[in-house]
Amino acid sequence: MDLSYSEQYEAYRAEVASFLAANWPPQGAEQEVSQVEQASRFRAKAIEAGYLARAIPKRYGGSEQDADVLKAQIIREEFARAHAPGEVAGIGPGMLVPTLLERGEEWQKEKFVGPTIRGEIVWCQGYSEPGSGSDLASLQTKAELVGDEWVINGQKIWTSGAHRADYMFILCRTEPDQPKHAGISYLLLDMKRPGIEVRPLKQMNGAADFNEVFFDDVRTPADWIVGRRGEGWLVSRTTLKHERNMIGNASRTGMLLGGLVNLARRTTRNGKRGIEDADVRQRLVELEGYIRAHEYSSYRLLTKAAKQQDAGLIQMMNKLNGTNIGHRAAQIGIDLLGDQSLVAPNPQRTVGPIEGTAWVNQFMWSLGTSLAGGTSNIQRNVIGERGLGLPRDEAAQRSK
Amino acid sequence: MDLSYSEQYEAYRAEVASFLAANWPPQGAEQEVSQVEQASRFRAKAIEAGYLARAIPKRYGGSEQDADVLKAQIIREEFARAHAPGEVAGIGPGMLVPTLLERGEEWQKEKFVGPTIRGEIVWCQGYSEPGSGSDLASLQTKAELVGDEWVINGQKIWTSGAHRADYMFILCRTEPDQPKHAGISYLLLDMKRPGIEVRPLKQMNGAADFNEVFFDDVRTPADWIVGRRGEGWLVSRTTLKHERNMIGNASRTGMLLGGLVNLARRTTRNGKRGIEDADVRQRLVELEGYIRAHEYSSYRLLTKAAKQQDAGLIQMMNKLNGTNIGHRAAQIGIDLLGDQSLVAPNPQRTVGPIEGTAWVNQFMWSLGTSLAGGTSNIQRNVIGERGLGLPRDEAAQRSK
Amino acid sequence: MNFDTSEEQDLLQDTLRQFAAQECPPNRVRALFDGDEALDLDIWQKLIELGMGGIAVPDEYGGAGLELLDLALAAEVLGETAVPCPFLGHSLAGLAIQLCGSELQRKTWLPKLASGEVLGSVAFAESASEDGAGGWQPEDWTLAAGDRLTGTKAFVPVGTRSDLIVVGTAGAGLALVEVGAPGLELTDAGGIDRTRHLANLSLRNTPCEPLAKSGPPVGRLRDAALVLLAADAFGGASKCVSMSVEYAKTREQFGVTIGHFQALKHQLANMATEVEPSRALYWYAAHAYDHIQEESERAAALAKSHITSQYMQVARDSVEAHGGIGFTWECDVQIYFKRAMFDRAFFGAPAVHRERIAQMSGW
Amino acid sequence: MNFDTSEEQDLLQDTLRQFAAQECPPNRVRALFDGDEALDLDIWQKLIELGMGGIAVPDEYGGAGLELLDLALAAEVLGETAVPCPFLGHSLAGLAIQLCGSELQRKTWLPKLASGEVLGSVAFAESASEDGAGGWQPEDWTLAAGDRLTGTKAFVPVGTRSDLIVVGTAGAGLALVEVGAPGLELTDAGGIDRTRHLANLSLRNTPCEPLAKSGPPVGRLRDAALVLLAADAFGGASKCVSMSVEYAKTREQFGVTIGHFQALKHQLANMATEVEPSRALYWYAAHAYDHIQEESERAAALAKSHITSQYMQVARDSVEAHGGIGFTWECDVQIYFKRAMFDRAFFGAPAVHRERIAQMSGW
Repeated sequence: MDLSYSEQYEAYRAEVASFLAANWPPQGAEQEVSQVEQASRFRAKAIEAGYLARAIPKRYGGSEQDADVLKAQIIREEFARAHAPGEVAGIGPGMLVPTLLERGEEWQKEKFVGPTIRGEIVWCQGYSEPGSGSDLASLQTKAELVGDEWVINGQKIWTSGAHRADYMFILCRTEPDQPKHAGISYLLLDMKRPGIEVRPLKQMNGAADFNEVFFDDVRTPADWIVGRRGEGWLVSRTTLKHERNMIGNASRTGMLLGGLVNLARRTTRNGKRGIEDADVRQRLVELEGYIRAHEYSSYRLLTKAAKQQDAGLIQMMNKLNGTNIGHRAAQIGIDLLGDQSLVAPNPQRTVGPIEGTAWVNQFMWSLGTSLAGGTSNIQRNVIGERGLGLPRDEAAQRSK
Repeated sequence: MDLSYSEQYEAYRAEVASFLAANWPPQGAEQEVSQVEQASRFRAKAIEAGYLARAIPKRYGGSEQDADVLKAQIIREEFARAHAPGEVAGIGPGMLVPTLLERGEEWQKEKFVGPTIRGEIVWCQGYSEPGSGSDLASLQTKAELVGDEWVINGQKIWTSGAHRADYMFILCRTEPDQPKHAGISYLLLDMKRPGIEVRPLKQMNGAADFNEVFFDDVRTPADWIVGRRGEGWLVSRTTLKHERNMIGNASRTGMLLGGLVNLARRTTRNGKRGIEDADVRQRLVELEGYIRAHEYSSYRLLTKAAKQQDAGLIQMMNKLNGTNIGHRAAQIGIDLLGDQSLVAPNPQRTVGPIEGTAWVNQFMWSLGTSLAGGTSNIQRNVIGERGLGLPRDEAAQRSK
Repeated sequence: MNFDTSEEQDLLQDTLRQFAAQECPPNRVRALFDGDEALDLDIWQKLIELGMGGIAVPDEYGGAGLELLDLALAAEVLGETAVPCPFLGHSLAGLAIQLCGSELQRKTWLPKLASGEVLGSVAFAESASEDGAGGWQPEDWTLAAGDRLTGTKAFVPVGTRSDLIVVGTAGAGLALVEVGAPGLELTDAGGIDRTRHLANLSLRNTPCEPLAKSGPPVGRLRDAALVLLAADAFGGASKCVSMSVEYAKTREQFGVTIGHFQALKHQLANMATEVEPSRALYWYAAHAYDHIQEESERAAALAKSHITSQYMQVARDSVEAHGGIGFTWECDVQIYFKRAMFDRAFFGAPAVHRERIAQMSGW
Repeated sequence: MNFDTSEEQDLLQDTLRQFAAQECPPNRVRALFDGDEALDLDIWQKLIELGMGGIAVPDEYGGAGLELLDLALAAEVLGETAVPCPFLGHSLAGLAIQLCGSELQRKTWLPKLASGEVLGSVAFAESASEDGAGGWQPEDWTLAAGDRLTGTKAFVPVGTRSDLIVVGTAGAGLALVEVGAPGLELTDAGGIDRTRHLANLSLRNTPCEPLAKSGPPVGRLRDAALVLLAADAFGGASKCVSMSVEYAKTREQFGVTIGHFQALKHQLANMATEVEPSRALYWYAAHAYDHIQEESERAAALAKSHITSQYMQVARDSVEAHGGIGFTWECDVQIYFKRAMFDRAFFGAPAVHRERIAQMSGW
């Protein structure tokens, strides 16, 4: 067991650091261009140097490096330390690109991968529907092939960023006569096409991070399909795997503790500072136990990934664990806040440590994470069935 | 809303109190006989006066009074205050007698009810089997009618008091060709019959309150059956209803709090007495909220019973609530105990407030109550389905 | 011995439920929640007509002369239906004058409050404190008493639309101020629960009328407030359970209603088991206030801390039981979630009252 | 960066698991649990042959020269298999001499401990304290140091069969006493966990040999103890989960294995989710002890308080998951339940270490 990096990796770290020292932040004339442009130029250099888009072939705009999670981790650490722009965030690079690389046609990769990883085009995801949440495969949005175009009708929901997206990858029912999992296709769609209506979906905290999207005879070319007709369900599984990984991130849970300690230092409870109260102290340390266990487990995951071994149970639990920590932290937060919880929060999520009434927001957001990307009950099914080998759920099984 | 009793009832209370003043504790020559005999003579007088065995017709040895839960409550309160012997405890008077009165033959009532309510004969219950716990109706112990006797073969488990009992009421499969619920009969059995073997079942706390009972060609007369052949399941439902009521008793949960407070006064935590620790204080008051809600709900139940109205949800929750309180109290107890939990407890349950290492025992017993008389998961099914009207469980439904 | 509501009390609750169903059904609640008005006069006027202005005001002052229990039973239904209205502050203003006012003060104000001619509210907390204790307790008030008041108070329910405000003053006293008096300013602070807007109150040398009695009767007022909040929380928590159960009976996934799934069924059973016994807890607290005074302070604090904690948890569970839709503004659960946050923090968070109980117990 | 066990470490764990399966399977554990012997010499001798007497003893003293992590990995498997043996006390005695002994003391005792010629144990707590704090911490010891010791100690693991006992003395010191020395008396106190009998130690003017170093190295010894208890608890908690899962796969009710029932499935998933991440927590604590000393004290206390709490809860959940049978003496769950009670209370209950962590954090 060794939490440090080998000499070879430390040399690589030094290499990354000197690249960053030379290229970020921008110097001289580079400072004159817009921030977006600065980031874009920097990313181009970083790709050329092999630090970004490492899994992407050069012919699609990537740097085509050998898979090495430790190098990837070093890059993330050093880029974060230098506050340099890293991989473009979002479900385009995170979910669509891996799917296209695995299942897409050559022309699709050429057209979409490069602009997506450079952040020039932005994607949204058309999966959930009002009647199809946990039971995603029951989705009803139809696409019919009319001439050389798919004609899409129906409705999607929980579409994050639909109002800003250039394109959508969408699951549609194209084979209505097939069993439900076999009747779905994975299509690509230009969001500027006529017939698309995006309505923001206001959340309980007042923000609107999600949308409903309505489709009224929306057309997309016949060959904007990934995989074959009726293979959409399988194609989408590639993608979902990536989403689960994205959500179960340990770094945010770590920040929760620091925020709570600050809150407990500032607030009072029964005449003492909250942090001096035995109940608060016990609960904070109890929370820390969960947070550290989660954090150190991410080292295990990283190591398993580096060895290309399956991490098993701990991987499947990642999301539920993060959700549970969020709930626990929110409870402590609201208990510390007292009167401030009578005040409506600023609905925007903060990036750094959570402070003041932002805890009221966090108290609600902690519920959002248990719902996005598979509810906690769905996670428990997965852990129980795939992880512990318990018998499959009969209702869910019957419907497959 | 009125927690006091009307004048009429207060007059009744005075009547009970003066009866007690005259008859308990025994005076003069009465003091010479054994304690058992003292209690027996006192109970005879109390029955004659209409204070005990009130629901039992006079011809079977009862006092045949009109149902009046408030009078019953007053009698319980006054008898407890005077430390006088009340109704004979146990499943004989509590479960078998009501069942016989509702479903038994005349000769059965005449033979069994009187001696049972006077404590002259003691009963045990033959329901659960190793393979049939939650799914009781799948029981396999057979009884075959051979000539004028039932011949019983099989095994029962969780038979409380089997080693002390004179008789057993037992569910046996008598109609193997019928669907499972329709193949069961409710038989009575003399425990002195040959072929019965009683083996104590040691519990995790070292005590043995339960037994396994093995039957090897055990015979009981053909007419020692309550209800008809194949009706045993229905007959047993009458009885189970009474068992659930017995277990969900609020008085024991109230004693838990007092015991914990005493424990917290005597133990220390992080340099202070436990009771001064903010964490302990918060948890004790939180527990008190649950205990008082449970206790006051028993007033609701009493009132509903007095009005002969269905108490609905709160009745169904009674047991789960008591179980949850026991768990919560046990957690606080073990947290207060510290080192003492390294010491093996005295396995006997105490009657009064729990003290010292008896908490170690209580920590285990609190699990026993969640298992006896229907596990918590079974209770949740009942609350969800019968209480909240959610759809029935498919597996359990299919098997009926 | 009769621990149950009377026929009259059942009728009171049924009447209020019918009123809510007809005059303020969920779509109306949502519209008011989304609007900017602190008060819907039409709804309040109708509630006044139903007698909600003076349930506990003695008959001689134009009220129904009922008990705190009856007021709490009304609070339960308002909690259950989430009808936006100034019931809480108005009721507390009436109780304040009844408990602490001179005969003249009672005669002057109680009939007007009962008839709805005057809308009352209360102003106790002096600023947004972070611990949930600050200023809810009579002993914490610092605003100097006298014929004129200068200072600020926070969290005045429906303050911007009130006519008469009972202000807590130093030494566990109370004083009346009339809206429109010189130096008095009320600003809508919004607040998390948009069915019960909160206002900030600023007083600059504002003339006031101190109530005759201070000290213990003011403690009674606090206890009454705690009982009403507990009752509201019980109503809201019950509603969260029933909304979640109804959703489970209608929402389908995998070809069946989701109530078929045992995991959810048990979560709902746990929610119900958490909430239902608390009905007796708030009943008892109200009954103790009315008839068992030696237990009243403790029972009120216990009911408030216990039930508002449960309400908050059950509201969270309801969001989860509703899946994604439970997290939206459109779903009624969010309204109850925020009412739970109000009931929990208003007049002191659970930890504060639990510590008070520990002290009352001599621990 | 490699946060995983090595092949050698996997082999160590596999070897121990095989040993347990062959030499001390569950029926043997049950027999020993029910018996009166504090030590089964046969099992211990075989464990010694596997090198369990000196995993962390440096090579030059006849041990394997491995780290606390390796010792903890062994503790995990012993916790998982519940093999009754004196591993804990013996390992701590070795660590004590290694950390605090002079070169002569090390040379004298470590080879004998590694070879099993001498069975070691430790005696720290001075009496059954009710709070779970008393006497586990070096700063709490009051037994006067010197060449002779007089006083009592409680909770000495497998004390009645030990040859050499490391006694905690006032001023965070340690002293060796040899069994058979004048005035020394050991009595079996039984204890809740019959796989690890506890003894009371009484000393009357008993000659002893103080170890050379006191203070901080003794704190290290405490940290090592906390890590070993955490590792044992992780092994036991994992076993509780797997026993419950196995039971759910075989026990039938209503015509199907009970693992089909979603409520139970989710309870089992929750238990697993509670336990599995803690593997990394105890690994980290052991690794910090070996390599990141500035984090060692905190990480040890966190792992011990967190994992032993979880173990206790998961053991309770396992009883419930097994239904009635889980409550019997015959069911293996009870053995783990009591090992959980031991791990939880021995060397201080979770609340004690949580408060220590709060203090270390400067809160």
